[in-house]
Amino acid sequence: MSERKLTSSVDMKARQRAVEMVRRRFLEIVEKVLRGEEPRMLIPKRTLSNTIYDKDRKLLLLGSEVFDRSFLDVREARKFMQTVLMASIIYEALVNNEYPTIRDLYYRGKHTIKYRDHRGRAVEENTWDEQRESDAVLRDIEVFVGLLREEMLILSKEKGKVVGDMRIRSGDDVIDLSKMGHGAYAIEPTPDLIEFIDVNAEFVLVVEKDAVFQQLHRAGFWKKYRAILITSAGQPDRATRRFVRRLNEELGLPIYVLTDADPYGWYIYSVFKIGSITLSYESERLATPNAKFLGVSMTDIFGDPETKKKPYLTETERKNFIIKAKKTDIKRAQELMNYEWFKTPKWIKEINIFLKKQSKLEIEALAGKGLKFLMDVYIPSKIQTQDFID
Amino acid sequence: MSERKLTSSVDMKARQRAVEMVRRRFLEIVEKVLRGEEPRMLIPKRTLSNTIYDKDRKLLLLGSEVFDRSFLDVREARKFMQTVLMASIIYEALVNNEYPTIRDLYYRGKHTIKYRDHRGRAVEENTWDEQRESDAVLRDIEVFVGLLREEMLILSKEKGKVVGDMRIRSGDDVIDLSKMGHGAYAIEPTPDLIEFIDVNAEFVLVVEKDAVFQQLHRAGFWKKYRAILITSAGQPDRATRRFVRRLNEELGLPIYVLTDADPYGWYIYSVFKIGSITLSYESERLATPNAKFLGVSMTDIFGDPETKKKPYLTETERKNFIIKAKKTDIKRAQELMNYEWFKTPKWIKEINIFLKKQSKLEIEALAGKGLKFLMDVYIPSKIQTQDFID
Amino acid sequence: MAMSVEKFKAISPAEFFYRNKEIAGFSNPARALYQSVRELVENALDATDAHGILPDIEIRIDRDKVKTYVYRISVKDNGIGIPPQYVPEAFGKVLFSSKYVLRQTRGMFGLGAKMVVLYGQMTVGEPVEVITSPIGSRRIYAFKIMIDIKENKPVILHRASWPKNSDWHGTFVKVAIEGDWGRAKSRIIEYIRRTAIVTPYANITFRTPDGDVYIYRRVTKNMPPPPRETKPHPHGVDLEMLRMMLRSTNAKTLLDFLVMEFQGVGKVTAERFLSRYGFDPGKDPRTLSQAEIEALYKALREYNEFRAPRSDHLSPIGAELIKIGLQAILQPEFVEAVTRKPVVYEGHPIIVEVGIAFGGAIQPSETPILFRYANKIPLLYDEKTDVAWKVITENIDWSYYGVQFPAPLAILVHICGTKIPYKGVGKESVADVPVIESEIENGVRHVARALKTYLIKKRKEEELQKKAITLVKYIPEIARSLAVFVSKPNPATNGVTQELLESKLFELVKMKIGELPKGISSVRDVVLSVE
Amino acid sequence: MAMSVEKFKAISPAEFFYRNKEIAGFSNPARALYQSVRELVENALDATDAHGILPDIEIRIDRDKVKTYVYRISVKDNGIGIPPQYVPEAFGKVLFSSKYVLRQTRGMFGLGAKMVVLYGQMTVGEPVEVITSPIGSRRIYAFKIMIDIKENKPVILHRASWPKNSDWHGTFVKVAIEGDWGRAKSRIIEYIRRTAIVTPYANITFRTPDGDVYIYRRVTKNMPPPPRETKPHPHGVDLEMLRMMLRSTNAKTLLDFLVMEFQGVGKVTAERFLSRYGFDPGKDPRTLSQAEIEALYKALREYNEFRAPRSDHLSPIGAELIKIGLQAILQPEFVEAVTRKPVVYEGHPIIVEVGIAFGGAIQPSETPILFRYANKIPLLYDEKTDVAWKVITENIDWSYYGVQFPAPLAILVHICGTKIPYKGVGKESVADVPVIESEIENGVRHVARALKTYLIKKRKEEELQKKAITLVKYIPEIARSLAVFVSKPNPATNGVTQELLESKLFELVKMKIGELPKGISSVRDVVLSVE
Repeated sequence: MSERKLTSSVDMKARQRAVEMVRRRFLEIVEKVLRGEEPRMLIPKRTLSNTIYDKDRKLLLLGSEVFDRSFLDVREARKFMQTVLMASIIYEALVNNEYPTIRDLYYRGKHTIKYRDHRGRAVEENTWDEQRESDAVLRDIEVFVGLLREEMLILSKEKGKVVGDMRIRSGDDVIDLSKMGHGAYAIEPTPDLIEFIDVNAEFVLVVEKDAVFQQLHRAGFWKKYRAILITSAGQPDRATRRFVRRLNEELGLPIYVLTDADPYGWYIYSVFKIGSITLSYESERLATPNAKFLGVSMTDIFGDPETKKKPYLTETERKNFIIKAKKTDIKRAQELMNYEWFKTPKWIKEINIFLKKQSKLEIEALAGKGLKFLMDVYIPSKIQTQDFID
Repeated sequence: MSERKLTSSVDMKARQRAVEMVRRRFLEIVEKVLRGEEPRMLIPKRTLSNTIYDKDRKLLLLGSEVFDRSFLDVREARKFMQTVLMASIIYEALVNNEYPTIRDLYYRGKHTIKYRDHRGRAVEENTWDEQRESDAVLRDIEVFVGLLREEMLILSKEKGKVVGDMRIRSGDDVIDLSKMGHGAYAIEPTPDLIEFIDVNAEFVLVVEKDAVFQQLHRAGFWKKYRAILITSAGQPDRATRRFVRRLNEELGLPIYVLTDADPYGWYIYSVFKIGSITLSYESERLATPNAKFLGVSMTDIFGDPETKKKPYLTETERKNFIIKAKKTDIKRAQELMNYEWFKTPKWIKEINIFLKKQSKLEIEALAGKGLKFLMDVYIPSKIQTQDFID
Repeated sequence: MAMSVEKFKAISPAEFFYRNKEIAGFSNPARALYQSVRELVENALDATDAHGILPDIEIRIDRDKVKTYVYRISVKDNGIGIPPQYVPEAFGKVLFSSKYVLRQTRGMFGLGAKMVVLYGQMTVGEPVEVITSPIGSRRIYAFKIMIDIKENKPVILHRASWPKNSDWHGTFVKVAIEGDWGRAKSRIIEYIRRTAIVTPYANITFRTPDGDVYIYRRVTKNMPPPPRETKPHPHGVDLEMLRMMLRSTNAKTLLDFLVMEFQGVGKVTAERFLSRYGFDPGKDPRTLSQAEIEALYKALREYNEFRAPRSDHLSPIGAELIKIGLQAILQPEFVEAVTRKPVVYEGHPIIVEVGIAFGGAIQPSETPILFRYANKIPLLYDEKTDVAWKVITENIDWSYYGVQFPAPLAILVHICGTKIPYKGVGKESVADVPVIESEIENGVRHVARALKTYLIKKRKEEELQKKAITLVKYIPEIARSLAVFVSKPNPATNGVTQELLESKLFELVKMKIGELPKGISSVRDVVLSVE
Repeated sequence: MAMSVEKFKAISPAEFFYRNKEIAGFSNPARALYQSVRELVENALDATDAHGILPDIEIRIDRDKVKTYVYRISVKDNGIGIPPQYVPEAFGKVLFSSKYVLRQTRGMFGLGAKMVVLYGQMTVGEPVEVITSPIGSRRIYAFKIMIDIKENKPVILHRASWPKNSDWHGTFVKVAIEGDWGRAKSRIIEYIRRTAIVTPYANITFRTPDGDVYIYRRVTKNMPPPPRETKPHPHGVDLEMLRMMLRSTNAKTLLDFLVMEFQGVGKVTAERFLSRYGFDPGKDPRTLSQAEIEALYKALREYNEFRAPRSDHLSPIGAELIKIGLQAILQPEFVEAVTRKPVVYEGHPIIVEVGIAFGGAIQPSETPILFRYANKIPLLYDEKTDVAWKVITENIDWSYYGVQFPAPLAILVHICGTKIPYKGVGKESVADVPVIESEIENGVRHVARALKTYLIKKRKEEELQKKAITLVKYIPEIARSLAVFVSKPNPATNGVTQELLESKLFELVKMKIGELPKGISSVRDVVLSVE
């Protein structure tokens, strides 16, 4: 079997584009050195102060600030070295038809420099010691070159799964997501390369927990309610986020997110909707500003005297199901309150109820009340009455 | 859409069988109570001393010891209550067409008993406080009734993925695992309900790490080498183990496991091959005694002067890739040495090299040397030269 | 080269202590106030119970209205009083005392009252006021005294006497010093409380400068026997002491010397001892050479056939009184005490007493509350370095005695003897000498065993009740669960309800336990609800 | 009722201390050995440097070959000697001393030598041996003395004298006591080392019972000026002291009394003071009533127009000598010291001195090594409770002075004055009085600033070199990485190799830094390999 057939034609095209862009950017630096000019890179700043929340688009975006990474700046020299080192590894992988992971990249670039220090002692320094360091320069390269890692065919582990009445093309195959039996389709790490063929669904339900996904799938939720069912299996990875974004943007499907009723669940929703502050440059591609928080909300648990909403749980159920919030939960909730996109009346109410009751609840508690309750009462009525947070 | 169509016919059949078996077992207890006899259950012991390593079948099996859980024994009364409580919840879920998770079961059975203590004070006691407790009685019920949790349609989260040239039936669908594009098939939580239709492969490669699975899949490994490619994404869950076992047992495919070169990786292999000591009653169904440890082995890293094996890594690569073992690694390695199935000459050599060098290595380090090296040199030559541990 | 001639001179003991007040415990106003109260209270007790008198003691501290740093302390007792001819020197001459004999007394330095007077004179300048009437005397004598520090002698500013028309005898002392009630308060109050614990036969009233009055009433008329003076034991003398005894004895021969001046040495023993070591029994003790004295000293130390030191001159508090004191002040649910047999430390007899109190009004704490006493004086400072602390926190595994901390547990340890091995100059903690450590440990184990017996009995009664409840409380949940399996029609279990199962299970429990504890006649007597 | 009559009697000061040896620091054989060495060495130093004589001091401790608990301590000095008529009482009468004057001396109790003799007599029984020759005398006098404890007077067992044919003057003392060298050893050696630090003008030799000899040679002939006697300051007397001064003065009027008996009070000041408070200047000081004495005392304390207490009679060590001492004993790479201006504490002048030593032979430790002295005496015990410890560990942020711990840093703090505010009876740690704390802190900051300046200069030189290396070391990796992008044929970068890129990058670094430090002329001078 020839090499050509082993990898998909989709990958070939993507690879060629990335090679060109990386090469162009770094040859500029080589030329500077040859001309005797100070070699430097102007890289958009990935700091909090250069992260802007675009209220209209509801996205975290990188601002216009850049920083100057120059080889001749003592404080930047090591980072400069790491950046060109990382670029050279990525470039070589692209040229050699490889699919590195970020862990691979770390290993490939981990060299030991032996040198004499100012006291004449021979000392050793690694180009990087921890993956934290190589990851940071990878992010610098993403913004410097203008390509996300997936576009440079850097792969990562991927937890997201999907089922539903829709057909897609991935690689050179067509896959029917309604024919997965009791199993599911595991999303690829490069979802931009997926092509949507046709879809027969009215909305997307994203559940935080894999086990709840399994239950709903098995009970036929997506068939009954014409849904695309997705799980992020915890904190969503990049591919799941991008896949959800494309379902919303390109197919116009509304997205409902169902998580535990706790600050960690809210944060998962926030990552789907807005992205993470430290990686705001990705948000433009990965975030889904229209994603809605379906639940479980604090008012689902405790009701809301203001809107006369009744709680979904009885007093006794509440008592048995509720978990006392930990200190880290409280702390995280207080942090969330500082985020711009949590400063809406509904979120402020959510967080305040949480801080007052110091209680949290898992989705499983609702399934504990009965899978039918979750599937045929809770979710449909939440959607129908628009009892979600936008 | 009718209820009937929402769930698969495969599930319907499984459900009916479980209902009967659970009911029969617990009605016996009811009848005892009605006759005024001491209500008790004779449950096979799940202790280390009642776990037997069957050298011929290479399986951990439960021995013949049983213990007597009687309501009238003060030390067992709470456990007795928990056991019948758990049985009643499972039974109700089966009857009501539900798919509970073990977390659901925990919530469903978490009640508060208010009573007066010997000092006349009103105190509260929960039927169970932590999932650890409800999980333990679930295991008791599995051995008492003689059904694994999956057979009682208790679902769990599921991380295992598979691709390769084979077709299966799951639920009411037929799925072609060679047509997954860049993505993969996520295995269902109840793999015993899967039907193998046809397969075109020579062996199964199980990789510990999802990211390595992605790379090998993308580079066309399974096509080139006629393999079924599976990842457990870390510590394997029950469904992945059962799926692998069935591939070996029913299709006769050899199983090669590829993990990090460290005691944690060995333990993952051990779980595939033997099962876990605490859950030996599952081993008979879940373990794959024929699974082979392909690597990464310590002799791959350091070579073996005895057999004149050359290491796969150069001195410099070793220096840059190797990670210093932590105390917990050392401790785990010393524990593994006590397991019967690690007492073979090859394993003793492995563990001794590790204890001597106190070094470990990730699979990614081999991909760091080049994906082609991993895919076209390392794995094929290991299999070809039978350089694995059985 | 600068050179000066040294001027040599002697100073009086009074001047020495005036210049070095901190070595007697008068290092600052707070400590001085505490120390002054102690000295006067201990004198008052030594004047009463040491002579078989049930003590009535009134203590009072007043703050001067103008000079708020000035406090007037007065202590009145019903003791034996002081013969008028001794009063001036007893309060006005440092190193003059009735306590320079080998006897168990509360104070040992005999500096006490004089230091209070000296410190008052230094800081306030008023004379001490003493009113006394010796027992049997028909008159009352009053003095105002200061100390001539340069000469170490009393200056009598005022002297009076008048006939007595009551039957009071005893002493009243009043002295003004610079103090600091705010910082000394808690220690002084605690000192008096702890004193009251070991003198339950005393009436003690204490009026503070804040106007609060603490009253500890007599709860028994039993008193420990008074301590008596004793002769030294041969193992308890040092070289210099032996030299002084040889010089000042009235004995004419070495044999007489041994028999007359030591305890535990009869004529036969003395003869055998002298012949064993080759001394001439008839030799005049005053004529021994330096080498002979040294040899005699060594021999006396070495010879182990003398009778053990006597202890009948010591005055332990007694187990009964300790129990009464602990009961009265701490109001526990359980109390026990023991007086150990005498033991010997460096030739001196020592008796250890231990009391224990548990529960009741005692607040639970993480370690036992420890009350330490040496010769009936409460020790308040340096608790953590005391051998008793070591014993109760390190040597004893309290869980063995059924005590789980936090627990409401108090331990009292009293050491009495003519020589106490204190750790430092402050005399606030006792060193961990093996013989004493083992005495305390055995004492604590003795009373702890009694506590254990008490606790075991108490707990057994709870066991049966607990057992019944443990089974009954699960019945509703079990019945509900089992009823699930019979909810569908089935000939074998027709008509079986949750209620039926409950009553069947309750019958089973009754059969198992036998008699059910009172108050449990149905499941609902135990289980309030299940939700 | 059992009743006994109290026997009253007086005891001599010698007997008091004999009975209470621990209050003078003789609580056990180890402590007694340490205390004895201290007392004798401090007497030797007071007999020399306090009189302008460069000290030569020989200390020796021998263990008795038979009675191994017996140690003989001898100390020989070249001091002013003791007039023969005073020798017996100076060693045989407790509370007899030349130190009972208001002057900065090493000892303050004046108990020293007598306690050593008393303790030796008590434990071994040999007389003290004293050989002395006063300065200017033509004879040498020898004595063997014991103490009559009951009478507190010397017993002379042997007396001799002979003409002197050398020019030696000074004193030799030898005494036998029960000791414990094993447990006292490290303290005694450290005590002598610390004494040597502040007396670099002395020759000190010390021979231990193990036969080791420690020799500290004189490294300078400069000495601090001797301390002188002084009159009290009006703010520094207490009520009792004032009373005694009034009684023993030779002045006939209150005015003369103030001028004659106090420092800082001239005639004009005295007149102004007396008229302000309405005292009769002509009044006979002996006739003041108790109330008048109290009023005078209050007025003297209150009036703040007296001159500040004089300090010229104090004897600080001096910054120079401290530096010399630290340099000689610690051999650091940097040393500095300061003598602060005098300050006043309760009417007494106090001078604080601080020294610092850094690097060299000093071993790095987690906190500064602290050498504490009070009136030239090393303080060894209770370091953690001393105000100087608080200052150097809490008040000072050493990182501000460029010191990162562990660091080889030693601090010396010397407090001298006629009154030192010690914390406890042991006189081993100084209380945190604000004025003293602030003096120490300012002193430490002064010397720490000097250290900082030194460290900054040293570090600057390293900076430039580090900077160049930081850039150059990355050149090979950068060149290799950049070369990857030109590996395929491309007209713009034809012929570009890794070597070319390396040399271009090196040129850029040279341009940036300017002059490269010596030893760096190519990339290979820095980078050994990259793997």
